[in-house]
Amino acid sequence: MSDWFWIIPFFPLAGFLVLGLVGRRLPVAAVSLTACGSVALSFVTALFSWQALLRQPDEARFFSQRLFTWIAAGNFQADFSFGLNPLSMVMVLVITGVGLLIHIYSTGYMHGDPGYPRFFAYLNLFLFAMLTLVMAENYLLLFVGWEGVGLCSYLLIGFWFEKPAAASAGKKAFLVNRIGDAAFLLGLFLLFYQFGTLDFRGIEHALHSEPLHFPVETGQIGTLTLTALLLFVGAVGKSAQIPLYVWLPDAMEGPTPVSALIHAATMVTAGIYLVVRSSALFTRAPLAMETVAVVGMLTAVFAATIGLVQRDIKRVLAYSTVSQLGYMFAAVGVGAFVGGMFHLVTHAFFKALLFLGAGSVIHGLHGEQDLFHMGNLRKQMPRTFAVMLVGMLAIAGVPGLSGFFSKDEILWKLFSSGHTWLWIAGLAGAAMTAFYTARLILLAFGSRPHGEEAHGHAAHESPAVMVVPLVILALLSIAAGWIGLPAWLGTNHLEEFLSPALAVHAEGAHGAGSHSTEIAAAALSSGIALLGIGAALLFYFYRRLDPDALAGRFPFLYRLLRNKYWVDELYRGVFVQPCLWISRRVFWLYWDQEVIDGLVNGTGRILAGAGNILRRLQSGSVRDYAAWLCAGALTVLLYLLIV
Amino acid sequence: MNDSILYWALLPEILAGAGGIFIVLLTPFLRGSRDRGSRLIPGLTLLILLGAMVALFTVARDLPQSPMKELSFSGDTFSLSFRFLLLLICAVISLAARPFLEREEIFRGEFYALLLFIYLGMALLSGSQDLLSTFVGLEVLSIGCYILLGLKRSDLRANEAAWKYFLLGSISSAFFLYGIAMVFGATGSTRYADLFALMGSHSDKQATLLLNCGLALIFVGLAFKLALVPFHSWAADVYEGAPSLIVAFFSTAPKVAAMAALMRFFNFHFPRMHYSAGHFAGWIAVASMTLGNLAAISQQNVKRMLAYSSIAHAGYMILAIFIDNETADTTLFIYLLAYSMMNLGAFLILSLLSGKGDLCVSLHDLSGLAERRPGLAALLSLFLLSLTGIPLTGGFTAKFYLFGSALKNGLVGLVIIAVLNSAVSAYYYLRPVVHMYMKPLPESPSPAEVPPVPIGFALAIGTAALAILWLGILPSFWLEFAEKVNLALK
Amino acid sequence: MTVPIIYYLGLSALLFALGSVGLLLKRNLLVQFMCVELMLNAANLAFVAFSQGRADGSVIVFIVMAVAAAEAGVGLALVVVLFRNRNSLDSEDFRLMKG
Amino acid sequence: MEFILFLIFSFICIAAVLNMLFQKESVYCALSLVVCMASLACLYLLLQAPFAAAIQIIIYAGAVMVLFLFVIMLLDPRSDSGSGRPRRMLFLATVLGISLFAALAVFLSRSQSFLNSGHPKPAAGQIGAVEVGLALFHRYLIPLEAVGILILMATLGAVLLAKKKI
Amino acid sequence: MKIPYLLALLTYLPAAGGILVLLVNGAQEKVIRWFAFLLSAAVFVLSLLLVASYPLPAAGYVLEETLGWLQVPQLGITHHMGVDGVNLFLVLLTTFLTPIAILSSFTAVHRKVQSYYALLLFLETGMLGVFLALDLVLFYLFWEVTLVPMYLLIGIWGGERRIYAAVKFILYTMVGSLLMLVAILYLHLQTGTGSFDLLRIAGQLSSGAAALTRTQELWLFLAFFVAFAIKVPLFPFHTWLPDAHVEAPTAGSILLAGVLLKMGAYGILRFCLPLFPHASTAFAPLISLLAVIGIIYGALVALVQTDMKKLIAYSSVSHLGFVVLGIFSFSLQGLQGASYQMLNHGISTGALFLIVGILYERRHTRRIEEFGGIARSMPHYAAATLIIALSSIGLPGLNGFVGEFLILLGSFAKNSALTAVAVTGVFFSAAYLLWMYQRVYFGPLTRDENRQLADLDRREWACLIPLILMAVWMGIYSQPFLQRMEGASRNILHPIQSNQLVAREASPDFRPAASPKPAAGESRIAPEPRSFPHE
Repeated sequence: MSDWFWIIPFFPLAGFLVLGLVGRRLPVAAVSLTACGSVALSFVTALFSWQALLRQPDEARFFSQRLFTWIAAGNFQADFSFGLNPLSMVMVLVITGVGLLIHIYSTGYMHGDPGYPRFFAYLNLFLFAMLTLVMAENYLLLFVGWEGVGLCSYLLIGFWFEKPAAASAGKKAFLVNRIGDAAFLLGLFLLFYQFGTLDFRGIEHALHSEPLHFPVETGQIGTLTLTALLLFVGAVGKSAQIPLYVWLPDAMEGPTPVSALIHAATMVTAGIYLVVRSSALFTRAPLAMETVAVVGMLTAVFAATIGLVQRDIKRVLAYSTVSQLGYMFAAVGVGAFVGGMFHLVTHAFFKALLFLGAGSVIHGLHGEQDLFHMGNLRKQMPRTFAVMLVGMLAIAGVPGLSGFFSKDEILWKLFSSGHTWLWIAGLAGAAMTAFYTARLILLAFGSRPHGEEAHGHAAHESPAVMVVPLVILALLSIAAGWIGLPAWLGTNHLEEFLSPALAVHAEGAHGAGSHSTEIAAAALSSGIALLGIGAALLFYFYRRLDPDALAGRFPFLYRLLRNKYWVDELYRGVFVQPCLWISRRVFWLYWDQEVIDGLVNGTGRILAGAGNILRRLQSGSVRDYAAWLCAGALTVLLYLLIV
Repeated sequence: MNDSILYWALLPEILAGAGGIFIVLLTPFLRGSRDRGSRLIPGLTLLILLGAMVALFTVARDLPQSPMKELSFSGDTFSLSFRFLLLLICAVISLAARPFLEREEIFRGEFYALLLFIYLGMALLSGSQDLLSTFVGLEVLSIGCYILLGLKRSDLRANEAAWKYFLLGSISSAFFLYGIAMVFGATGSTRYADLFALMGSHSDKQATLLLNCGLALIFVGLAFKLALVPFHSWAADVYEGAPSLIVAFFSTAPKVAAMAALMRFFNFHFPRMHYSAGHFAGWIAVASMTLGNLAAISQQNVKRMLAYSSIAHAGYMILAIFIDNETADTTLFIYLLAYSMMNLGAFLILSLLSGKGDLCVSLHDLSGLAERRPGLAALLSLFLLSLTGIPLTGGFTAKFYLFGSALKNGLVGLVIIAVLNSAVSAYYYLRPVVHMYMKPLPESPSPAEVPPVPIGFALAIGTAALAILWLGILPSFWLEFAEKVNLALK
Repeated sequence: MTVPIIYYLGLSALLFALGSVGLLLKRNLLVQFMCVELMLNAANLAFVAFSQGRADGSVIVFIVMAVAAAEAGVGLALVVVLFRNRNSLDSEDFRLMKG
Repeated sequence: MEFILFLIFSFICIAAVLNMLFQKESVYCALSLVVCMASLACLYLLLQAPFAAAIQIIIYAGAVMVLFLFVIMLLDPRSDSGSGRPRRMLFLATVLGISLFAALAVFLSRSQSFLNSGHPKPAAGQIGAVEVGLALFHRYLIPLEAVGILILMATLGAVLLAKKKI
Repeated sequence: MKIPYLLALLTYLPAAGGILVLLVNGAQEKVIRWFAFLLSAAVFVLSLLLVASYPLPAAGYVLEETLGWLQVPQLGITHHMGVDGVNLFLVLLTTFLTPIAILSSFTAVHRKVQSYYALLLFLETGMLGVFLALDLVLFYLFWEVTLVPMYLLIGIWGGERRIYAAVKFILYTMVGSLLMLVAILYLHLQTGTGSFDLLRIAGQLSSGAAALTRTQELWLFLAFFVAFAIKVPLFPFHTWLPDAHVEAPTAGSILLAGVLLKMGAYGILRFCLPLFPHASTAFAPLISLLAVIGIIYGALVALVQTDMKKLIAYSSVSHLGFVVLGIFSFSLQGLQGASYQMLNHGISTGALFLIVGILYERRHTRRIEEFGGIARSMPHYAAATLIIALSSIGLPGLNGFVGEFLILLGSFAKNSALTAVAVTGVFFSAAYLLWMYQRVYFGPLTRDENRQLADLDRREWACLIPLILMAVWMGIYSQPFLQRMEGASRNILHPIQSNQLVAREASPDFRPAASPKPAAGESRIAPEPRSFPHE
């Protein structure tokens, strides 16, 4: 079974081709069957390949299968070859697993939509692209997957293309990603000119076998650091970090399963996968690692603050995703590659759960997304409430659930690797995360304050086909924590599985203190989480403190957060408008029309003018002509005399 | 003994002269029967011209090589090729003459006699070895042209054109004559042989000075015929005023003869003149090219535009006198062949389009012609493209060969100016094409219905178009022809 | 002592120049034409002066006169036609074609 | 003695030409041209070219100028009403004339020594009809024939152009 | 099987067809249309034969032919044609696009149909002649011959300002090409070989038998380069392109963008680089700068266009800026990328014009704000447009990416800062195309004329499907193309690299050793250096 692993991406591709070409003619059931079937098949193959991979001895734990040479010019060579190593195995499992659940959920959610086959065709294409991304053997094929997922997110965000907002959100997502991809391309060139190849194993082997040729560039921006930074910019674009995150909140215009699959579980994590996959490169560029960590933590805190005041349920979750991704980058930045991956896995489960839960709420309320219009759904949608509660507790980091273990590991690694400032910011972020998720649950499901009428009565519980995946995800959110227990609790299976594939970050020496400090840190982080939840209860359940009053006291701060720090307007004002103005006024109308065309038509007019003057010389009277003739003869004679 | 050589060498000219006289005698008798007469005379003229061509080649073959020193005419092959070209042009004109003249009601038997006499004058001009016979040849040509221009007595514009051409023509003959006087003074005789001897010898500083002044004045006389810049002012008015068929003849044949005579003085056979013909001829070439092209841009009347374009082409032609290697004659022959055929074709079509009364064809009259008369429009476009020098037409081969040889002599500057000028010329040559093909048919004044093309015109335009395409696509035949004729000379 | 021919040539040059001046000055067609005839005569004088006793000069003069006569014939015919159509001999009236 | 005669005749000739230029009536211009022709004929005599003088008088003064007078009488045009653009054309004409004469004069003066010495002294005496006839029919045969054709064309042209109705 | 005189037959068959079309009486338009289409399809099949008989690995000129009877020995002009890696696929592109162009104008053209198809066939002969000619004068002949049919196509069947556009088109190109004529003549005289044959002249120059002085080479290079830069069009000479494209009929635009623009780039590859290596390297930095300006400028101006065809025209300026950047990077990847990008641009821009033409036939307007929500009324059409737009943007997996990646890779070695700027072009091209796509296809169906637009019919599908298939095939499996181009690109680079003007092929100084054998599963040892050609 091990040598058939490369079939995994081709199942969804087949699904896409079938649905794309003949989807319109198939009955609804056949469509959903092919869609979910193809994902299920690849999930099963993934499981078998995982088993085969486990049987491999530690040092040779990878498969590789070259299909054909894609581009070869001179000494540049890029093959179309798939491969599996522990890192990509984890990603494949998460993608196919969560993907399958979301496919099943979508058959319910998208029921009755005219573009039903088109939706599943795009979803399958997305899975194919994501699997290509993670299973690629060289950076170029990864780039194919990279842009492929960008395309699918464009198509799926703009799925309801009649809505102008959806269409422009899709375009915005693609373009912002494209900025990151441009930097990514430059990184690829630098890589090629340093290593002569773009294959992962080729580069890793080069880095290991010739340490003197590729020294660790501490303190100065060498080519290695520059390459790492360029790759990181690409990751920032894809995983919506500080400068290029603006597209994720707008991406919520797409259907909710899309947000769950693409903008929570899989696509946005591609950035982290890229950094972790090129860990060998990053470990040689400490400066790059520092920037990753700082940018990550900055995004985490920044996004969390905005999340506090959002009214739309999906916007809250979107900013929470940005924040959690920040955490993952912070972890990777300080060298805790395994910690980052662990949080990635757990986050995929509980964030997908929260999104799908929100989806069923919206489905129940027939499209209502504003939190302040919801209320006491607890009774109408008890099952959704239960799973959402589990999701909330997990993300808040309540001890025992998966969120606690993965977030705590990150916080511990931050603390142990000496980045105290980052650790403190991490704690603040954790508190805010707890607060806004609790706020979400309380506003949506809690009882409305006396004044406002509630729409609750019209809501109905979602059908089984939507609830079953939710329940599975809830279970996963609870159980996922156990695969990466911290040292003082048990063995970290994930670490054992991943360690051969990752480079050891020399600097991040293991835990400064003993187990006791680790436990104390864990206790502190869980306390912070409970504190956050309590605050939310105070605001929205017991209504001791009035949120509007608080907002009244700090009007500027509230408006700042409410308008998302006016970042969108800033980008529009600084980049988009001037660029359009310059290209219209200066380039097109002035340079093309006036200067060059002016020049061309000018010469035309000058020649015609000269022609007119010459024409007027023909006065028509014979005597003038005779004068011309004699003058001509005279000049010839004089010329002879003089020359 | 030498008389017999004389007669053989001049056989084509004798034929033409005798034919002319015979026609002059014949026309009064045929006055009565209008239709039969109008068929017989043109046919006779054509026969004479073709006979002359045959005579030309039979004579050329067995001619003893030494041009007759003491006689004032040489049948050398340089003049053979040019006389063949002149005969070709006269034949084409005689083909198209009858329908045109009848339409303009100036049909006379004498027209054909004049045509033959003018051919005789031109042949004399291009083949003479004696200054006096060159002068007489020039005069025969000029007076013939004055009469042709004056034929259309009723049309004011034609009369004015004839008078202008007459007065300016006689002034230029006066200059020409004074030039001959100077040369006669310097060399003591009018024969070319003595002239060339003196030129080569650089013996007497002062004699050559006098000689230079003479040659300069002779250049002025011939330049007038070619309409080069300082002496071009007559061209535009005469081309516009005169009947277009006569202009067709007028813009090609005299130029070929004048160019042949010019080549004899300034280039042919003898070491480079030490006096600076190169300079002022170079300046005149540049001036005529640029003025010709620039003035043509803003012309609305197609005939006036073609007048300025022929001034420009005269400018290109003059470059040939700088080529001092053996290809000079073949280059000039090819260029003149292409130029005359293009111009002939263009003016013949214009004379068809101008309809009864020969009113001037403006660009506006041409619009939408492609719909009404696709055949004529295509042919006129072919000629205009050839005048521009688009490949696969005779114009391109001519320009390519000329510029190639000119570059061989290091005239890089002149060639670049010439090339830029032909780029500018593309604009106004293509404007009629734009009007014919791209402008819609004007509804309001429905254009004069062009009568069906008479056979004579069709044949004439056909030969011109055939020559252009043949020269463009398979030039090797004509190149061989020119070289074979000239090699015989060397 | 015979007169050096340079004087004759000087005279012919003067006549030639005066001929061309007259041409430009006079408005009457006929007079313009006469000036041209004068220029031809100047050339004749130069020929005779240069030939100095050889036959060539006279022969050339003879032929040039024949040519001038022929030219006069045709020229006057043209003048008659012009006068018949426009009954004016002023060259300024004949400016139909310009530009 | 010869020099004085030359001076007289050339003075008459120049006076006649100047008179022609400034006369208003075209008849007087024609007459003054006849006077000029006559004085030229005398100059030819001075240059021992009696044949040239004779044909000058017969053809030019006699035939051509008479033809002019006929045409002038026939058309009796109104007197020349002065040159239209007096200032500009007058100035231009004089400048051109003077500089043309100056250029030719310079050419002649520079080659003066060659002109005076270079020519062989005239062997025979007067150039009579015999010498001209011989040269005409031997050396200049072709131009002669061409002139014949030329004159035929001229008469033909004159008839075509000027005859009232053909 | 080797057809004698295959190249000459391939070149002159369309012209013969054109003459036949003119002779047949103009009434039966249907017969004319189908005859023209079938003829051009037959020529395409013939060119496939050419590829089949193209041996691999091809180093120099593969199929050479000299036609005896069309020679002009006195002037040294030989009718010498040849095929090598560079022009093989350009010939294929021409014969591939012409039938599509003819098929697409079945319903578009109703006026003077006979001369329309005749001109298209003459144009095809001109284009094939330009790509196949190996004699300088023959090249110039065909170069001018393509001008006249395109001039008439734009002038007669074009839009409102067609006359201005046609005149501007012919004058722009003619000025450039006339300077080239002088350069050809001068070169012919300097090398003294008495013939205009490219191989002989190049042989003379490289063997030093007739060396040009530096200034001569400079001026000759400039004369040639300006003529080609106008045609490409390179940045400052590009203003004729938008006018010509907007006013040309659909088939005219397809061929103008698809093939005529490539003649400029092909000319640089065939004449400028091999004949004048020193001057090329001297001018390389300036030209690369102009190319990058062209990329950014073209993309930015395309962003603000209101007319779809003008937008695509400016996008061509941007794409061909990439091609020139690739050529003047003097690296094998750059050259390969440039020749590959020429093919891609032909296919994607040809398809884009086809799409605008299809919409124009239905709504007779090209203004973007006239449309909106077309995806609802014409879903298949929207899907096809998206695929082509993505190939034009350069989405990996489609053909645009391979070319652009190789060009940027090649030019990165030579000048990384410039390449960094060029890479932003990748972003802008996505910006203007997707923005156009959104305004035309997405959004609500505001206008009712757009409501009942008919989706693609069979004929339009027949035009689009081959282009889409080619885009996908060239995106995924580019080996058959790149291998056949490799030999020719090395030849072109040889004179430049041989006099050590440019560092050896931009390969890094470090060569990774073979990586360890993977334990199980068949796998490839990825990075060890590859000897060419394999397979």
